[in-house]
Amino acid sequence: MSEVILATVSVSKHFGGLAAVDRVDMTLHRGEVLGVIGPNGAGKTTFVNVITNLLPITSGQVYYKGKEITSWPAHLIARLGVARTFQVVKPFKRMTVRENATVGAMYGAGGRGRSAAQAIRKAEEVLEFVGLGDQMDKQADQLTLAGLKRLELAKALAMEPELLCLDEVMAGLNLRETEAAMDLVREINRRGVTLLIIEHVMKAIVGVCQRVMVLHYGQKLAEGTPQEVLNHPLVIEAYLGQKFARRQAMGKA
Amino acid sequence: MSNLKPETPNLQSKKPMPVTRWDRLLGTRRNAVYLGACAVVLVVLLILPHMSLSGFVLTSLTTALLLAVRAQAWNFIGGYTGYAAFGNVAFYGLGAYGTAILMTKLHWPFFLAMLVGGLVATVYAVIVGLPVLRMRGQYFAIATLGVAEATRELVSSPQLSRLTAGPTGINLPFFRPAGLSGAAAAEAGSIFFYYVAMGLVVLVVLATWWLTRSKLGYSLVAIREDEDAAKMLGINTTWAKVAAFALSAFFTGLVGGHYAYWRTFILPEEVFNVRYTLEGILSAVLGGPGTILGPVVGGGIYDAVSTFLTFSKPFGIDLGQFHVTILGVFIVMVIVFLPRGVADFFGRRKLSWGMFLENVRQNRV
Amino acid sequence: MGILIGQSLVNAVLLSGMLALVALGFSIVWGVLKIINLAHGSFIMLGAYVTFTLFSLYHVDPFLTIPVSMLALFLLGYLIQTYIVNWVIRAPLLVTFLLTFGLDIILINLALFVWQGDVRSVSPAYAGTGLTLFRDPVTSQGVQVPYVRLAAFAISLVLAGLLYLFMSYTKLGRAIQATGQDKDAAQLTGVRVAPTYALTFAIGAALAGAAGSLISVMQPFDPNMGGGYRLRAFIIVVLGGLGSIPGVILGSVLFALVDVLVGISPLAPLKDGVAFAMLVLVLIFRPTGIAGKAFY
Amino acid sequence: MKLHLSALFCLLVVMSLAAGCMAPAPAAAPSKPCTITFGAAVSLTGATAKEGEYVKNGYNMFIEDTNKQGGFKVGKQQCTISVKIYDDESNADTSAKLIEKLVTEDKVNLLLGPYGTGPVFSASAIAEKYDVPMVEPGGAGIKIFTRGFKNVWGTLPAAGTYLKSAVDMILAKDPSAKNVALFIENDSFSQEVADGITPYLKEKGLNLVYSEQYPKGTKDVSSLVTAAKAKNPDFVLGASHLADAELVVKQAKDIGLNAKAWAFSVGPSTPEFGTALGKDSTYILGVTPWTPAMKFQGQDIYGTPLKFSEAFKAKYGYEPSYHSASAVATFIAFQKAIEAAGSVEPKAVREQLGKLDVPTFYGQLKFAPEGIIVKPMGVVQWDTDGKMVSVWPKDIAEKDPLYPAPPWDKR
Repeated sequence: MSEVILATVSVSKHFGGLAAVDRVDMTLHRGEVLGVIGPNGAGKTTFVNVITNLLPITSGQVYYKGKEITSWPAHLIARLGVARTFQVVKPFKRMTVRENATVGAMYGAGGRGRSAAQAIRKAEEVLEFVGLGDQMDKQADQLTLAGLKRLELAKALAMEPELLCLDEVMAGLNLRETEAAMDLVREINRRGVTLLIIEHVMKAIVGVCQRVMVLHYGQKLAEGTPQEVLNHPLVIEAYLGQKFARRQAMGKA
Repeated sequence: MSNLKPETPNLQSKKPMPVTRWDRLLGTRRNAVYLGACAVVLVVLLILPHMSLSGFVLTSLTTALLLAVRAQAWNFIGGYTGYAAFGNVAFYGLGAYGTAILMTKLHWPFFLAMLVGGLVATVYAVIVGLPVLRMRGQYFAIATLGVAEATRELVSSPQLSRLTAGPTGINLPFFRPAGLSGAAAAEAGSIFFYYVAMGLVVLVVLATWWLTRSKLGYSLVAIREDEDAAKMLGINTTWAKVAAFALSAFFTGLVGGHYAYWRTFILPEEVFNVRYTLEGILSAVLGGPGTILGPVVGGGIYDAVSTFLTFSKPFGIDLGQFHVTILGVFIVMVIVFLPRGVADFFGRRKLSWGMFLENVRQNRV
Repeated sequence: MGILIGQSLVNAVLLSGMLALVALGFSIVWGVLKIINLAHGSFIMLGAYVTFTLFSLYHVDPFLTIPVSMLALFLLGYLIQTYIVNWVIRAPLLVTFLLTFGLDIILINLALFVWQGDVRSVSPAYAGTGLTLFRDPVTSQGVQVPYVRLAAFAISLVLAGLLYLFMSYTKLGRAIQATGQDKDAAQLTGVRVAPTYALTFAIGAALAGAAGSLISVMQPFDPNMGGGYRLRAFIIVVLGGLGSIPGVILGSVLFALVDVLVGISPLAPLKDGVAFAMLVLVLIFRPTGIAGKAFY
Repeated sequence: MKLHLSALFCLLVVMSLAAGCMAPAPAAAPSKPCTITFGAAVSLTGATAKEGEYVKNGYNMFIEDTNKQGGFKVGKQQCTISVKIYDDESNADTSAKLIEKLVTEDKVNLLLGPYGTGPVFSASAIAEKYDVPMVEPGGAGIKIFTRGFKNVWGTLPAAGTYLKSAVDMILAKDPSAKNVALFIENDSFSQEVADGITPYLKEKGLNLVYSEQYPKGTKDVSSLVTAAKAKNPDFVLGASHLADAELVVKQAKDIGLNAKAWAFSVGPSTPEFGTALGKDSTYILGVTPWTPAMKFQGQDIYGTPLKFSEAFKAKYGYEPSYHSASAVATFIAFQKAIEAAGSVEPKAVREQLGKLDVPTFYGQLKFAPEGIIVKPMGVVQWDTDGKMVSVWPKDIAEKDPLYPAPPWDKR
C-alpha cells in the first residue's frame, strides 16, 4: 500500500456541549479516493473544516505525510498541498473567472516563486481543463451553479494540490452535469491527486470512490468499500431512520 | 478589479458589474485613450502653476491633490481590502508629528523628514494593525476610530510633552526660498508645495497600479470578496491585511508631513481632526472605491465642491451660514443615489436618470 | 482618603446611569438595524436644546421637558429612518456610516443656525444641592450626592426598565427583536420591516433625546457636544456586548468606573485614551462583549 | 466611454479653477481713489462662531464710525476704509486658504486676524508668506509670536500672563492664602496659561497642592474635583475655556469643593457665564484684557470703554465683550501706524506698528518686540446682584473685590 498522505487521530470538534465531530480516526493513502457520507449534520463538513483548520480543533491530531499539522495556520496547510472546495460555493464575486483561478495558482502549493503572469497562464490552463475555457472573462457572479462548482474546483486545482477535499461538488447538479463532474473527478484522480469526497449523491460515491467512511452524529459508523458500507446494517438504519424522519416532516409541512 | 490582467479584452458581458467595467477601463494598459487622458491631465497639472494663477488657486489645487492622495491611501485598506478603516487620521497626525519633530529637533531636511514621518506612521500601522485587523466589519471601523482618538490624546498628553510639546503644538521652520523675497518668494513657495503634492499623487497612483498587478493586490481583493476562501487558497490573510494597512498609513503619513511643513505649525486638535479621515473616505467613495483612479478623481470633485460652497455665491445667493449644511446634504445625496461613486457612470452602456433610482431600489427595504 | 474613594464611587454610579441612557438608543439601533448611527450624538444634542429652549423661554422645569424632547426626537427619528436611512439600509456598512455622518453634519449646522454656537447651560434653582453622607463631625466634610444627578440616574434606570419590558412583553417589541435577529425570517412571519426599522430608529432617537435633556441640566453644552457622547456610546455598547439591555448597563458601569478612577490618577489627561484601549482589548479578546450574544 | 473619463478629468480641473475664480469681485480694488481695504477671515460658523461674530461686529462698527469721520488720514489725504470678511468655519485650513485669497485675489492692503488659536496660526503664516502685516485680536498663544515672523501683531496679552493678575489680587486681599488647586484643559491655549502661572505661584511662595489636566471637550470632571477637594485648597485656578469653566463650577458645587476664591482664564469674563450659572457665578473671578467698566482714557474715536460700549450697544443691542474691543483695537493699531507712516506700504506700516505706544479705550497699545501686546490683564468678578464688575488693577477698577467667597450653598 502506498504512503499515508493524510491521517487523523481521534479528531474531535465540539460546539459548546455538542460534539459535531467525535474522536474520528482516518487514514488516507496517496492516490486513493475516499468518500465520506452520512446524513445531514453528521459532521462531514466540520470534519474537513477541522482538518484544514478553518475551525479550531477541540482535540486529536492531524498528520499530513507523517508531519503533524494540527492547528497549523490554514494558509500554511493549504500551501503544503491540501486544497478544498466549499459546499456553499465561495467565488470571489467581483473578480473574473480567470482572476479567481489565478489567486489559487499564486498561493497554492505551486504558487511559490510564481510571477503573476505565470500564475495567470496556469489558471487559464486549469480553467480549460475544468471546461470554463470559454468563460474566463466573465464576472464570477454571472456563472450558473454548475459553472460556480467548476470554478470552485478550478480554484482548488490551480493550487496544484496533492490532496483535494471536495465538499458536495455534485449537490444541486442535474444528471448530465453530475456525469460530467464525475468524469472530471476521475480524471483529476488519474492525474495523481488524492481525493477526499463528501457527497450525498450515492451514485457519485459508488461511481468514483474506492473506499467509503460513514459519519453519524460525528462518529465513525463504518468504513470499507462502497458495497460493504451500503449493506452495513447500522448504515441502513441510520439512513432509513433519517428517511422516516424526513417523510414525517414532509407530512407535517 | 479586472485591471489585474493587462491583456483582458474590453468585451461586453451580459450584465457587467459597474466597478469592474470602470476598473477594466482604467486598468487596460493598452487603452491608448486612457493613457492619453492621463498624459493630458499630467501635462495640465504640470504647467498649471506657470499659467500665472493666483496663490489662492494654487493653494486650492494643492489641497485638492493632497485630498486625492489621502483618498487613494485609504483605498488600499478600505477599497481593495474592504476593511472600513476610520482611523487614518492617526497616520496623518503621526506623519505630521514625525516630520515636525525631525525637522525641529534634529534639523533634518524636509524630504528626508517627511519620508521618515511616513515610515513612523507605517510602523505604527503594523503594531496597531496586528490586533485590530483581527476584527471585521463595524467592529473594525469602531476600533480604528478609537485608535485615532487615543493616539491624539497620547500625543498631547503631558507624559509625552517633552517630545511632542503636548497640546501646544510645534512650529516648523518657515519655507523661505533662497535669494527670493516678497511676492516672488511667496509664489515660489506655492509652487513648491504644489509640486510636492502632485508628486505624491503620481506616487500613490503608481503604487496602486503596481498593487493591482501584484500578488498582494490579488490577495487583498480575494480577502475583500471572501476571507475564508482566501485563506483556503493559501493566502496569509493577516499579513496581507497588515500590508495593506501599512501601505495606507505610509501615504497618509507622507501627506501629514507635507501638511506640517506647508502650514508651518501643527496642533494635536488640528492634525488629529477626524475630519481628515472622513474627507478621505468620502472622496474615495465618491470616485469609486477599489479602483485605480476613482479615489483621486473623487478627491478632486469633493474638494472642488466644498471649495465652491465656501467661496461662491451661486445665483448671487450667499450660502453664508448654510454651506456646511449643504455639503452635508450633498454627501447624503451621493450616498443615497450613487453609493458606488462616479465609477458607476462608467459601468453602464447608456446613462439615464433611471440608474439613480435603480441604486436606491437595490438598497432600500 | 475614605471620603475621596467614597465620593469617587458615588460619582461613578451616578455617571453610569446617565451613560447607560446615552448608549441605550445607540445600542438598539445598532443591534436591530445593524447600522452605526453617527448622528446619535446630534440627537442627544437636540434633546438638550429642547430642554434649554423650554427652560429659558417658559421656565419649564427641565425634568418635565423630558417627555417633550423624547416625543420630538421620536418623530424626527421616524422621519429620518423612513425617508432617508431606509433607502440605503441594505448597502454596505460604509454607506450607512457615511450617510449618518452626513446627517450629523446637517443637524449640527442647523442647530448652530438656530441656537448659535454659544455654550448653553440649564441651571434650575435646585442645581447643585444634594445630601451629604458620612459627614465628618470635625471638618463637616462628607460624600456628596447631588439631587440632580440622583434624579437623572433614577430616570435612566426607569427608562431602561421600560424599554426592557417593551421589548420583551409587547407585540411590537417582539417584532423588533425578531427583525433584529433575522430580517427575512421576520418578514415571513408577517413583520413589515421598513416601519419596524423606523420605529426602532425612532425609539433610539427618543432615548437620545431623554439623555440630552438630562445632560443639559448637568453639563454646559453647545451644538458640537454630540461627538464625545457618540464615542462613549460606542465603547459602552461594545464593552457590554451588542444586543442586550443589561449589557448596556454593565458596560456603562464599567466605563464610569474606569473614567472616574483614571480621573483621580496621574493618567487623567489620558482618560478617553484609556477607555479606547479598553475597547480595543475587549474587541480582540471578547468580540461579543462582556455580556454578549443575547438579543433584543 | 473613454471620453467620459477624459471629460471627467477636465471637469475636475475646471471645477477646481472655477471654484477659485467663482468668488465675487473684490469690494474695492486698490486702484480706487484712496480706499484702504482690509481683509479678514473670521469664524462665522462652526465651533467658535459666537466669538467670530463678536470680532466681526467690532470690525464693521469701527469701519462705519471711522468713515463717518472721514476715514484714515494718510499723508495729506483722507482715505475711506473698508473690510472684506470671509467665514473660515472655525477651520485652520479654510482660514489659510481665505487669507491667501484675500491677498492674491482681493488684493487687500492689510490683514486683520481671525479668532481662535488654530486659525490665527495658519492665517499669520500666510501673512508672513506674502509679507503683509496682520494685527490679530483672537490668538494669545505665545507660539504664534515666537516663530520669528515680522508681520504678526496681537492685541490679546500672552496666555502665560492671564492668571497672574488674579493671583496678585487674591494675595493683596489675603496674604495668608497658601494652597492652590489648578485645573488645566488639555488644549494649546490653556496649557500655555498653566505654563505661565505655575512658576509664578512658586515665585509668590504659594504651594500648588493639586494640578491636573483633563481632555479637551471632556464631559465630566467630577473625579478631578473630588481629588482636589481631598487637598482642600485655599483658592482654585482654572486654565480653561467657557464650557469647561462652567463644568468645573457646576461639579464643584455638586461635590462640595469650596474655596476662598475661584479664578478662570476664560469663562467668567464672558457674559454667558453669568446667565448660564445664575447665582453660582457670584464671587467667581475672571481675567480679561478689557471690560466696559475699566477706566481707560484713549486718543481714538471712542476714547473710553464706556463710550465704546454705549456705541456698540446702540448698534448691536448687546454689551460688547473683550473680543469686540480687541478687534477694534487691531484697527486702531493700524490707524495709528498708517497715520504715523503716512502710507499703507507694508514696510512703513510694519515699522510704525513696532514703535506704537498710544493710550486707547482698550488701554495702552504697545507691542513687545515679537509682536504681542504688553498689557496687564484686568480682573473681573460676578457680584451679588449678578453683574460683572472690574475689580483689579485698582487704578482702573470700579469696585473692590468681594472676598472670601462663601460656600456654594450660602450664595
